[in-house]
Amino acid sequence: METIHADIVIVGAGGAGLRASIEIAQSNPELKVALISKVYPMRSHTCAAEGGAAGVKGADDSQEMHFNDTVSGGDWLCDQEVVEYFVSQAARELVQLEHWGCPWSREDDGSVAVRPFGGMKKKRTWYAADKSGFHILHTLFQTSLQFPTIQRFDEFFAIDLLHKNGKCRGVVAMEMRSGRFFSFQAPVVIMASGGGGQCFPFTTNGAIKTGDGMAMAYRAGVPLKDMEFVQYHPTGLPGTGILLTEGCRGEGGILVNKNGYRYLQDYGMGPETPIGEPVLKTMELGPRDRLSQAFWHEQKKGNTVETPWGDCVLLDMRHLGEKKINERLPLVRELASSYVGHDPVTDPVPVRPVIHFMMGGIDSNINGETPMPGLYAIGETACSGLHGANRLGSNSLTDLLVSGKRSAERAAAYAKEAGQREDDPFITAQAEAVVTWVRELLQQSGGDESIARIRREMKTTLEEGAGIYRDEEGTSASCQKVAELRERYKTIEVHDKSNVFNTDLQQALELRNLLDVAETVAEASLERRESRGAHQRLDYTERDDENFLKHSLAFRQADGRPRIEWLDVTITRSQPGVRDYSGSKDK
Amino acid sequence: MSTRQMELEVMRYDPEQDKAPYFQKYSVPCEDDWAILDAINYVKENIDTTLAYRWSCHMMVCGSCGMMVNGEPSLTCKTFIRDLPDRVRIEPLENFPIERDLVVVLDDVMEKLRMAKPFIIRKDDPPPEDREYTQSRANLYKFKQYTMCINCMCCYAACPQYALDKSFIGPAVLALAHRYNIDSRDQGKSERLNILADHDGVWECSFVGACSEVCPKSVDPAAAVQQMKIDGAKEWWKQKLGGGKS
Amino acid sequence: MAIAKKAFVWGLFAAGGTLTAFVFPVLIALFLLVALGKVPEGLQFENIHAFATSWVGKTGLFIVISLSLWHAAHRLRVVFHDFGVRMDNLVANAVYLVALIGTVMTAFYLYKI
Amino acid sequence: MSRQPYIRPVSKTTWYMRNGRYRKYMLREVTCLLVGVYCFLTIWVLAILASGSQEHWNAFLVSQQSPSVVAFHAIALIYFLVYQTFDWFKLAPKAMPVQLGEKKMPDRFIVIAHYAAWAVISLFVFWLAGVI
Ligand SMILES: Cc1cc2nc3c(=O)[nH]c(=O)nc-3n(C[C@H](O)[C@H](O)[C@H](O)COP(=O)(O)OP(=O)(O)OC[C@H]3O[C@@H](n4cnc5c(N)ncnc54)[C@H](O)[C@@H]3O)c2cc1C
Ligand code: SF4
Ligand code: F3S
Ligand code: FES
Repeated sequence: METIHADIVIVGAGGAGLRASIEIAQSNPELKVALISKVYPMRSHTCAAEGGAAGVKGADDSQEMHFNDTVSGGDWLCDQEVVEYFVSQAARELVQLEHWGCPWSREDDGSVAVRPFGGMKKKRTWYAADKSGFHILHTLFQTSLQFPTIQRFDEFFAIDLLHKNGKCRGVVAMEMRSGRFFSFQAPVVIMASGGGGQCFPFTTNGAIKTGDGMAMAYRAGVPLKDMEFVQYHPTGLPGTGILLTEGCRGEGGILVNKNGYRYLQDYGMGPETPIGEPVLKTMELGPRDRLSQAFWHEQKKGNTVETPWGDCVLLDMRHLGEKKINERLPLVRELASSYVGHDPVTDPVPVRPVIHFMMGGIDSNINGETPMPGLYAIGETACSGLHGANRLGSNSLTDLLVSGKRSAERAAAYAKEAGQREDDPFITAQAEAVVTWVRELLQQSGGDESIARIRREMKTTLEEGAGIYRDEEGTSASCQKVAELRERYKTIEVHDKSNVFNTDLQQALELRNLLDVAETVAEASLERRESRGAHQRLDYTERDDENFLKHSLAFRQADGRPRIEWLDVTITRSQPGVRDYSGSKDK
Repeated sequence: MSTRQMELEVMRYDPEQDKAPYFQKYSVPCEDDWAILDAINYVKENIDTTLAYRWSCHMMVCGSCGMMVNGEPSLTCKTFIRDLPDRVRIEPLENFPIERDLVVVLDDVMEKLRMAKPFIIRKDDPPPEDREYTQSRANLYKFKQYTMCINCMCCYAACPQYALDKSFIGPAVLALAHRYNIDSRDQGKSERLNILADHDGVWECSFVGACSEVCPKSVDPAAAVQQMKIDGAKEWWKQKLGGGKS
Repeated sequence: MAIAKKAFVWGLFAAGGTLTAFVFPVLIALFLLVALGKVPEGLQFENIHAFATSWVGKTGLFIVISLSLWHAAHRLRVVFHDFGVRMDNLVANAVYLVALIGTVMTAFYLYKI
Repeated sequence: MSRQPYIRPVSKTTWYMRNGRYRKYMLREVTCLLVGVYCFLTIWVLAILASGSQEHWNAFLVSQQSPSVVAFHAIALIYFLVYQTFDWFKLAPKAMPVQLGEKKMPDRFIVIAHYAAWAVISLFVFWLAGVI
């Protein structure tokens, strides 16, 4: 095993990890950054984001309003000081991205254009057609190429954190192309490894989103926060789970059931708005949790359309016309035409809710600090309390930038104080132990468990027990099932014994992480006995501020199921209220 | 939905076992609406877990899944089995060393990417404070097409000049450099041309045009490279006549 | 690093290529007519001689021939490369020399007409 | 350690046999030989004119009249049109796109403009030569 010393190790080169690395390289060129990513940076899943990034832009908008939308959208589970800081930095970060060359779409006067988005009262979503995340990621990656102090380790798979006396000290990783192991030793690790949607069967998340960072932190003793809050996006393509951005509805697309009826008006999001004139924060521009839940009810009522891929509703964009669709939603057109054979210009497109985003993640704060000194967490892998119980579309991309920059500043200061360290035999031994475990996993044979089967069963049980609607019985069954799968995992066999680009081994390691994440999702869902935001219980249908205006924290236990603790939500100016998407009071 | 039995001939190579690549056959029951990537995933999940290849997004945007499909560089999540015959040959992208199975070594292009300085370069004034640059849609649409590159490297697999001479910078990287050259916010054009209109730069391209034909994102790198040659020729005169700084 | 000399050569190549695309078909057609024995009026000795004597004619002919030669020379250099001949310097010198000779011959004859 | 990337050989002399796209490219490239031939033919014409002798000129014209020469020119003409002229026009919009405000001028217009200019030039030369 080789050892690499750095001042700061960043795990993950998606939007969050790249933003952080640029910040460090720019402000602290004397610090050596090791940027580890299991895929080339531009393959990170930030590239899949379509709709855009939120930041106050118009003169009629204000940070106050952005704050209110975010907090009520999050069903008051947001930590409000985090939201305050976030809205104050959002626009600045998006401008910074513009200065770095991001090809944002433009207004007639040459300023950056903004579009409406679900749950947002004003137009404040900056976009680059329907490839916003793609352009953000590529802009950041290309910008990062000018900084020699960022040393990249592409296609290195991080396996476990290294820590001593409760402090983070680095990470063990495997170089995919050679199968060699490296211990990266540094006083600071910034975890920016993205979400874990792959623990569900039907998701917009790419194959790489396996919750690795969350699981690594969890195994190192750091709690995972609010894991029960998993966002369904209301408009995924059936079959593949490919996302059709909320921008479709922002531009005026409507959702109808099999009778051609705009059913959202029956679920507290009416009255119906005229076709082609979307009104902010109502009907199709309601928040994602509400829209996905409405689908569930329509399905129960038998109002959904049957397709070869299961029940769907229809997203109708025909009235937007070909010109507008080509200009603002070209990717959507391409995806819908190629994957389900429906061209939005001429046909309504079948869609259904799809797992999209994890509000929960590594317990972190406004600075990206976790309970473990030296470990920072940012982006989707973290839970800073920004998104609460339901993330508003387009807040996440901005969060990558805001939290990336802020944590980089803090982490740099921490790293400078900690200084460079010598080889530490304790840390090296810890790393060796991880490597030994992986080698044994690779060698072990004769087991009859297959990685694919366990993965499949995990996905199924999680959807059953922690889907759009949950109840005590289903969810506890899931908890048991995941625990059982964790046992069975111990006897899996990795058939590929090669050292070179062993994706079989990688999948085995990812499955271990997924199981950890799945377990916290199921357990936290079980323990939260109320309905709030994306977490809806059939047996506890109301929000319960008295008992559950709290974050859940899942701690790993040496053996057995995780322990759930509760942490108060920080409230500064907005007391819990009613989430109103009827559009009535805004007029 | 009906299924169709397809025969996949997949190139395999494990450097620890094999001296040279060989083909392995898999018979896969494919759903009508599958992309060829789904068929490969089926193999990995159900038939042979040792098959190595890259993929992630399954939505034509991460650029990981480029491979040769029946001899043509293709994005496998965008190549549908409905458009393919019953036998399909899958190989790693041409013109790159094979690391393992369908995984190729991309170091060369990644290094070239850095060389091309694909970021905004400012010479004079700093950017406006707290405000974006003003940029007309006309200017945006001029370079927009060249920002669409997902680095899938299909164009490199198609370009014979890159095949013949690895020092050629190649289509996607040149297109990206051109994208910055014609962005109204950028001032680094002559700096970039000094590197990219040098010997191994644009001039190695003989306008075969294969790069643009295979590009899954309609980036048209061939066009970018030709435009850059014109820019390079102009810049040469400018520098010779003492007009431009080098 | 600096912009390679190829920028200059390529400029001539591109200009020549455009010219050939536009005028060579008609040029070949004229040769074809002659070969068919249908010599047009303008190719009778007095007419063509007069044309080649005029300044306009001289300049036109010179530009077309010299640029086309450069175009051909440069492309031939690439063709050699594409057929696997890898002595680029030698090839380049040879083909450009031929183009230069042709250009000088053109100038010489035009001057003499 | 155990890496050993495999490099597939590429023939430096026959690579273009791999697909039709490359072969077409090679057919285009060799049009340069035709250009060379016609340049030197024209220089020969100039040499004859430079001699100032009408007999030489007429002898030259007669010498050109043979079926094999006809065949050569005819084939050359078609080959040149297909692989140089048409190809060049097709590719022109790539090298010189025209931006009209927010829109790129459709390639087809640029191509059509090329054909139009080509027609004018050809007619002009024919008129000069007294063909029409
Ligand atoms: C289809 C889709 C559309 C979306 N649209 C929007 C939108 O319009 N607006 C919005 O605000 N948000 C949107 N989101 C959400 C948003 O895009 C993501 O939350 C965000 O991009 C996550 O960025 P990240 O940097 O945290 O992680 P990622 O971009 O996922 O990057 C993770 C990085 O970590 C690395 N990594 C992971 N595990 C390991 C490991 N074990 N070892 C080494 N490296 C590792 C990966 O290689 C990668 O580089 C969308 C999400 C999806 C899926
Ligand atoms: S230019 Fe096209 S083919 Fe080449 S890497 Fe980019 S997207 Fe792929
Ligand atoms: S294929 Fe290659 S030669 Fe040029 S036009 Fe494209 S880069
Ligand atoms: S899997 Fe991402 S482009 Fe094909």
